[in-house]
Amino acid sequence: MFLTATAAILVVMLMALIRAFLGPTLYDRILAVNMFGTNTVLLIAVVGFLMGRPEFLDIAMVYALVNFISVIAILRYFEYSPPDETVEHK
Amino acid sequence: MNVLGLYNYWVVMVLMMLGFYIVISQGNLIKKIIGLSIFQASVFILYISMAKVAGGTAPILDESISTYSNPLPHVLILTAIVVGVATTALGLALVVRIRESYGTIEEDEIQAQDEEA
Amino acid sequence: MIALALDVGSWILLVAGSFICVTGGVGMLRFPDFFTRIHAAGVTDTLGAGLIFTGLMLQAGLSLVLAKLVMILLFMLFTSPTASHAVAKAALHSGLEPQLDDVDDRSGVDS
Amino acid sequence: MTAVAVVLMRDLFAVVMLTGIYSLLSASFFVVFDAVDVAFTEAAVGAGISTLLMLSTLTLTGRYAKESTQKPWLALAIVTVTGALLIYGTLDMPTIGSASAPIHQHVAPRYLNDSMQEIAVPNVVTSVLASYRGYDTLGESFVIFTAGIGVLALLMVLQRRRASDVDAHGPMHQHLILRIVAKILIPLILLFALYVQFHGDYGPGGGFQAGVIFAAAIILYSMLFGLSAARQTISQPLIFALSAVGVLLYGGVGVACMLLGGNYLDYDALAEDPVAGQHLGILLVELGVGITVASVMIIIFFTFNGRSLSERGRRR
Repeated sequence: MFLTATAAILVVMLMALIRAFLGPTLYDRILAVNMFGTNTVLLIAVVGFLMGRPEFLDIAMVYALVNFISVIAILRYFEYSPPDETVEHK
Repeated sequence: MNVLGLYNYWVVMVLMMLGFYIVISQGNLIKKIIGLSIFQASVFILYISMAKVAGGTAPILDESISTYSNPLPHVLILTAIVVGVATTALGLALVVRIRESYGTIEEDEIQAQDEEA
Repeated sequence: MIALALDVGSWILLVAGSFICVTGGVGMLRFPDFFTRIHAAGVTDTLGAGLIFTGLMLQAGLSLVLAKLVMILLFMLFTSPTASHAVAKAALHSGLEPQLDDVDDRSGVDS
Repeated sequence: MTAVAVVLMRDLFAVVMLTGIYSLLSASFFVVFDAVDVAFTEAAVGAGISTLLMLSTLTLTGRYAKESTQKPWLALAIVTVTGALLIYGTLDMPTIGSASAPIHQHVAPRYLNDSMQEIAVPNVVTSVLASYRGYDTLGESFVIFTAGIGVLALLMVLQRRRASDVDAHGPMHQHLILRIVAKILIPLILLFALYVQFHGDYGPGGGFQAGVIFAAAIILYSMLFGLSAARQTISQPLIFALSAVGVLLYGGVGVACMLLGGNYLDYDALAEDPVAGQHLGILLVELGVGITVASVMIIIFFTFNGRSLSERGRRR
């Protein structure tokens, strides 16, 4: 049953990755990266259970944290760039 | 089985060569640094795949478990990652200084300016 | 008996969570513009993650692991809506507008 | 994988984000391959800090890369040949996961079998890191310290008042929700960093990771409330001092061992009972590493950002 969840999460990660590649605007990419991070958290948690060593949840915690921080960082630096560049090649 | 068992190394090599390719073919200095860090990451993956023992788990001792993966490469890579980021920061700082004195971070433009001077 | 019930419960939660994650992923890929995609991402981030973590909690039993799971879940319930909100706000500020009609020129259905 | 796209894309912002994904992916790989501590570090450092650094450099250098002008064929040829040679080389390597590979024969069994009696720290990675290979780690922390000094030397700007009026309100003052949520989270993150620091003996974690997480919390604060606010909270001379204190603490533990009659970094001498001595030594050393890493990361980030602030001030 953990295997089912792992497979599903991997599929979703792939989808988010494709969106990050295609992503017509920068914001699509940010969103895809965010979603990818969430899925990584889930993946780590589930894999920890799959391998029978659920002590590894600390890592999942760090991932959630890093995910949040990096989204904020991207937004912060992005808002500084001049307005004519904000919407890229539509 | 033998061929499949080496698959991991091949991925490492492909990644490594990608990083290498970025470093030598791209003119943008930031991209070069990113290429370097991809190269670095491929080396990390190489070490970690070597450390794996089939059927083993992470090297945190517990009475109920008997096989562990090799902890030594983990230690080496752990420190290497942190040192890697420190050196990356140093490289980026150099890039910033180059940008300030040349006004560009493209390699060929920098070279052109050097030849003028 | 209780163990069995817990197992079945976590099974159901995990499968439901996985299903919702996949749904969110499909939405991420197929929805036509950015603001609809936020919805898809939000579904995965909150409901999918919540269900999967609850399923894992049922497996964990009363231990430190359970506490950690609860903390991660709370953390994610805190941060991911905040992050989505911030992204949406920034996008709106930068002049990206929701697509209102069925104009098909900018759709992401090209995969 | 993601790296392919990195080659192709010219918008550097997108490239940096993909690098973030790439390091998340490799960290998941590390978890699958049992390297929990490494995954921990890679998550915090690779995905967090280095993305941040790249982003702050980009604000200084501009966003778009030029189309590459030179012919890539030569480069491609070199790369292909080298890659083919390397892959040929792998054919002799032992299969992944085979327990009889030479790498598993030398010191690893000793670490795994004896460290419980000698050190009594369940996380072998920690015990190898801080005790068996203490010299290496001492060197690493010096390297990090030096890198921090190097960045400072390259990018240090003299403190002027001019910079502070640029972000009087803090850069993200319009994101009210973000600021409030972050205010709640930052103490929790700091607490979590301490937990990682001192729980490193029993689970994944340790000085390097804790330092990075600690620095991440401070960086989050300075991103949301402005650099000058963060500098008021944590004064810069204090961080400079701390980064040196961390390294000195590490070195000092070694000297203390010598004074107490052991070899350099031989923690057995620190207490009556060798095992307790090892515990104490590892704890102190990890603390030293943590302090160094955290303060160096904060220094690097502050310097980069102070630079971009003064740049912007100059342009006005």
